[in-house]
Amino acid sequence: MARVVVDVMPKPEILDPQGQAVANALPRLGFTGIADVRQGKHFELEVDDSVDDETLAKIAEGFLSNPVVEDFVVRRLPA
Amino acid sequence: MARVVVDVMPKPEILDPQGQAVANALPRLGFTGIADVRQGKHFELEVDDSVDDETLAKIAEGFLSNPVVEDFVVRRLPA
Amino acid sequence: MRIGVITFPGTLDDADAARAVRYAGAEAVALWHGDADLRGVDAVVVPGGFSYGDYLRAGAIARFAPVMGEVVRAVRGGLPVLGICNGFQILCEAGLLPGALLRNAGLHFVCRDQRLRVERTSTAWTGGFEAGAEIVVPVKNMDGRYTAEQSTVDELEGEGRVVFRYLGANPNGSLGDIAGISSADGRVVGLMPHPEHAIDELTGPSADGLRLFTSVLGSVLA
Amino acid sequence: MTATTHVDTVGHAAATPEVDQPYRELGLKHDEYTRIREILGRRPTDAELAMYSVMWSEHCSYKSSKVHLSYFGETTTEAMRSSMLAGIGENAGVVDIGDGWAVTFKVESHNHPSYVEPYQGAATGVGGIVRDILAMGARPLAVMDPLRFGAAEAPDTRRVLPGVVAGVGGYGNCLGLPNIGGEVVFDPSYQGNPLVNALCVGAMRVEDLHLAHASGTGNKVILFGARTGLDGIGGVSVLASDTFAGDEGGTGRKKLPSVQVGDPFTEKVLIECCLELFGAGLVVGIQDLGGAGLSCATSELASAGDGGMRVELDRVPLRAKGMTPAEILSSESQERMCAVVRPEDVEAFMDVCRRWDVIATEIGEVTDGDRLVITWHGETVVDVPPRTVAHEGPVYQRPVTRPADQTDLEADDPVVLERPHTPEALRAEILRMAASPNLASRAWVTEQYDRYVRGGTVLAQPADAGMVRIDESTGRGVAISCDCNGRYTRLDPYAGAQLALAEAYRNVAVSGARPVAVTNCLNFGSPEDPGVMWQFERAVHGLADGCATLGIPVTGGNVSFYNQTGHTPILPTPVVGVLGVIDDVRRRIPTGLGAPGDTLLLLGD
Ligand SMILES: Nc1ncnc2c1ncn2[C@@H]1O[C@H](COP(=O)(O)OP(=O)(O)O)[C@@H](O)[C@H]1O
Repeated sequence: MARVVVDVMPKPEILDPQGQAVANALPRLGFTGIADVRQGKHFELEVDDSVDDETLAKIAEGFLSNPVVEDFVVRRLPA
Repeated sequence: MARVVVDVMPKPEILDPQGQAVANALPRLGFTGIADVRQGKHFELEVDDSVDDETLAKIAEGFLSNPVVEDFVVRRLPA
Repeated sequence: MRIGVITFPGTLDDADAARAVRYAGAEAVALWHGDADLRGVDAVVVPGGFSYGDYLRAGAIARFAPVMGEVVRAVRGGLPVLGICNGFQILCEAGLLPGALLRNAGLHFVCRDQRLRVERTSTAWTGGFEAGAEIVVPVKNMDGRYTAEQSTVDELEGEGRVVFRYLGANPNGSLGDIAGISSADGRVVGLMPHPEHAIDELTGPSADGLRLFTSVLGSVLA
Repeated sequence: MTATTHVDTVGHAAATPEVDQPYRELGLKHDEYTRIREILGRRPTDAELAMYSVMWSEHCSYKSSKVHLSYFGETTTEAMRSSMLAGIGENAGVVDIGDGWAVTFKVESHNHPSYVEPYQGAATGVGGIVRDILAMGARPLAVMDPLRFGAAEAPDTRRVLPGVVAGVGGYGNCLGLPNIGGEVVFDPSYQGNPLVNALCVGAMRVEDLHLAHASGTGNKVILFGARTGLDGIGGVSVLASDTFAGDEGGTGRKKLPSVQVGDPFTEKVLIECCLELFGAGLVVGIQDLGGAGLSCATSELASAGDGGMRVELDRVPLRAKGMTPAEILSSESQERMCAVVRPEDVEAFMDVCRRWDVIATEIGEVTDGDRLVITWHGETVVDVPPRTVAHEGPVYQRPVTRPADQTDLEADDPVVLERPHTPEALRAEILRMAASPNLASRAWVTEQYDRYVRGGTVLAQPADAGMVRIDESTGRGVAISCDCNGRYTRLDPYAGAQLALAEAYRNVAVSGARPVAVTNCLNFGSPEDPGVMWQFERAVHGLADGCATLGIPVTGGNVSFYNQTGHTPILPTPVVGVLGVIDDVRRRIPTGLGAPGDTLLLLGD
């Protein structure tokens, strides 16, 4: 079994109202010095050792993210 | 400026309907060997160098996550 | 004339879409997500709801359903397809319409009676409207902000493929106030507002929405 | 497997009477614990203790309110009862509305969970009441949400209110139930204890009424819906840490969160699956799993049936590893139902569940004894008379005393208040009122709720009552309004409850419907406070007497006690819901003024 992480983020040119809402709220809560916030999704998968990187990329690109508006990164975590 | 990542995940004992939906769909799409999926949030922050780890933890705990049902991890990314 | 209405797990407005089809004078045929079979229908409605809870992304899981493979195949042959709300999201995920629908700019679910302008009448679903007609149809969604690359938006606008546009306050931050678009041939239309909830003044704010369903009768019979 | 070796079996309990059990931590009083030992003739096992402690809680047993609620029955005449197909005591009341249609409706509170975790608390509140309605055999048709918050400008209200509204909407919208009304009220007394009440109404053909009982020896007990997990276990984790001290790294299991997370998608699928099962005649009895989870479902089904029940707990599909029998019995994991099914129908039942991708597991059967016996890998961990768990819990006659400040409060008459005398003063007064949170537009809330789904909503906001069509061919429908003014009720609980009833009744009547039945959600402070019990008793009497005068029965309701911040109780808040019938919804009377030139008439004095 391996642990795999996939992070999916809105593309830089896409408006991210969730991240924006966080960024705008922080100064009101007294936290300064945060210039920008973007919010995406974080997936943690338990995968069989038989699942190769190519398959993981397919899952991330074709399913976990929408290539029209999102980018993704796949990472295998050390066991 | 530093880049900071905060990953927020549902606590292990808490139901994660989102991860479940993904896990159930994968075999139908022809992807086998994925034993479990959990879905959380991924935040990317641009922070001033003046912002210390304690402040980041406060932001993550008190604002980006809901400690009743979620855990979080803060990571500073190498510049 | 037989119009199919697809039900996925989590579809909510299938009974309403079927009612609208009947009000328009056609036969509504129930289509099941798990069956790769369109039962010989003349047109298909992909109704609203939260298929698979919209948990991954609106429409992301539903588009892989066996019935959608048949829809994609039939669209190549010119089958008229209408995607409403979650149905619109599914058509975008399936690549039958360009772009994507993201979380509303206000980050809340929004349910309101929405004024729209019918921008294009040369589609299978809007032939019965006067060009430029203003109609009132409910909008209700969490992820209704239409987004696409600028080049795609330019193309849609240039080819006159924006079918419906929000009038008054934009409810979700859609680019160009876009409420609905069509495929190049005008056979596939997707929109966020719910015409099936505007088929009589008893249960909706108007009867304006019924015209989408009567329009398709004309386009298929023609 | 170590899981079985540690389990506290009935045999072990009988052999070890001296074991010190954490009954206080589980909320049981010493004499309640003693009574359990008397009933069983030995100490309870961990699993039995878990069951009794949740089922004998105020929330499940109505131990402080029972003696007062009986007044509803005493004041209900035969005539009032005539259209009632099921009343108090069932999951929800059912009324015959003519043409072969029956309607069921009920309000429930989810106040405390919504303060801890506003989104999930409110969401699972909606989910719970919808399953109650479903368990009667009805298709849920619409929801309403009477809400109370602290002062609008208080910082905590900014946390609680948006979360609650998003939760009510997030669950109800995803479930496909129109929200046809509710209330939003602000008062400082709700500061640390907001009220989140949720109402659901459903309809069925009269012959499809399903009651929660397990009858027919040999019939199978099937658990279906979501898997059972560790969420929402709360207090029972003290059993785990006690019994398992030394396990799991030596510290026992850490205190578990008592928060449940809702999955409206699973519930939507469960609704469609249940309706298909009902339609195919595959269900003998059914019970939803809500508060107290399997403890409640198994003991109530068995208690209301004509036999006993045997359950193999190890067959329950789990979401977490290493759960103990006590934890499985107490888990409040959402979106689960328990059905009693004839053996010859089990395969067909399973087929329907498969079609909807709903997990279904046969976990036991109805027996001809009168015991509820639960085993764990072959060993008996529960062996109890089910009635003692579900229906014969403790009953308290709490002290009732008129609060000391009541006389002063009543003497504080509004005639001493200054009245606006000039047009300018009147204008300022009206503007102040229009801007006050309790009178301002509710659009911020109602815009987050889908009121159109199902295509049967005839009236919703801003109407005084919500109205949905039930029968498309005839236009038959129902109208509902729920109301309460806690400030009036504080001044005079008897009259306050009647005013709530009268307001809801009027709201239904002006929609064009004929009021036929009443439900309620009685939100009060601590029953251990004699002043609160006085408010409660007066309110129940006021409501019951009012119903008798109007000639419509109370068909069900819910009591929520311990609503207070520190020692300060909330305003007594008996939310009253009135259901009306309209023969043809096309004849509804919409809210608002008609056309120019119409005559305005004022009725009453
Ligand atoms: N929490 C809520 N959920 C749904 N509808 C609500 C809620 N609160 C208020 N409403 C609806 O908004 C409208 C106006 O509410 P309100 O101002 O309380 O009316 P009124 O004062 O006439 O009782 C009513 O139709 C009511 O049902």
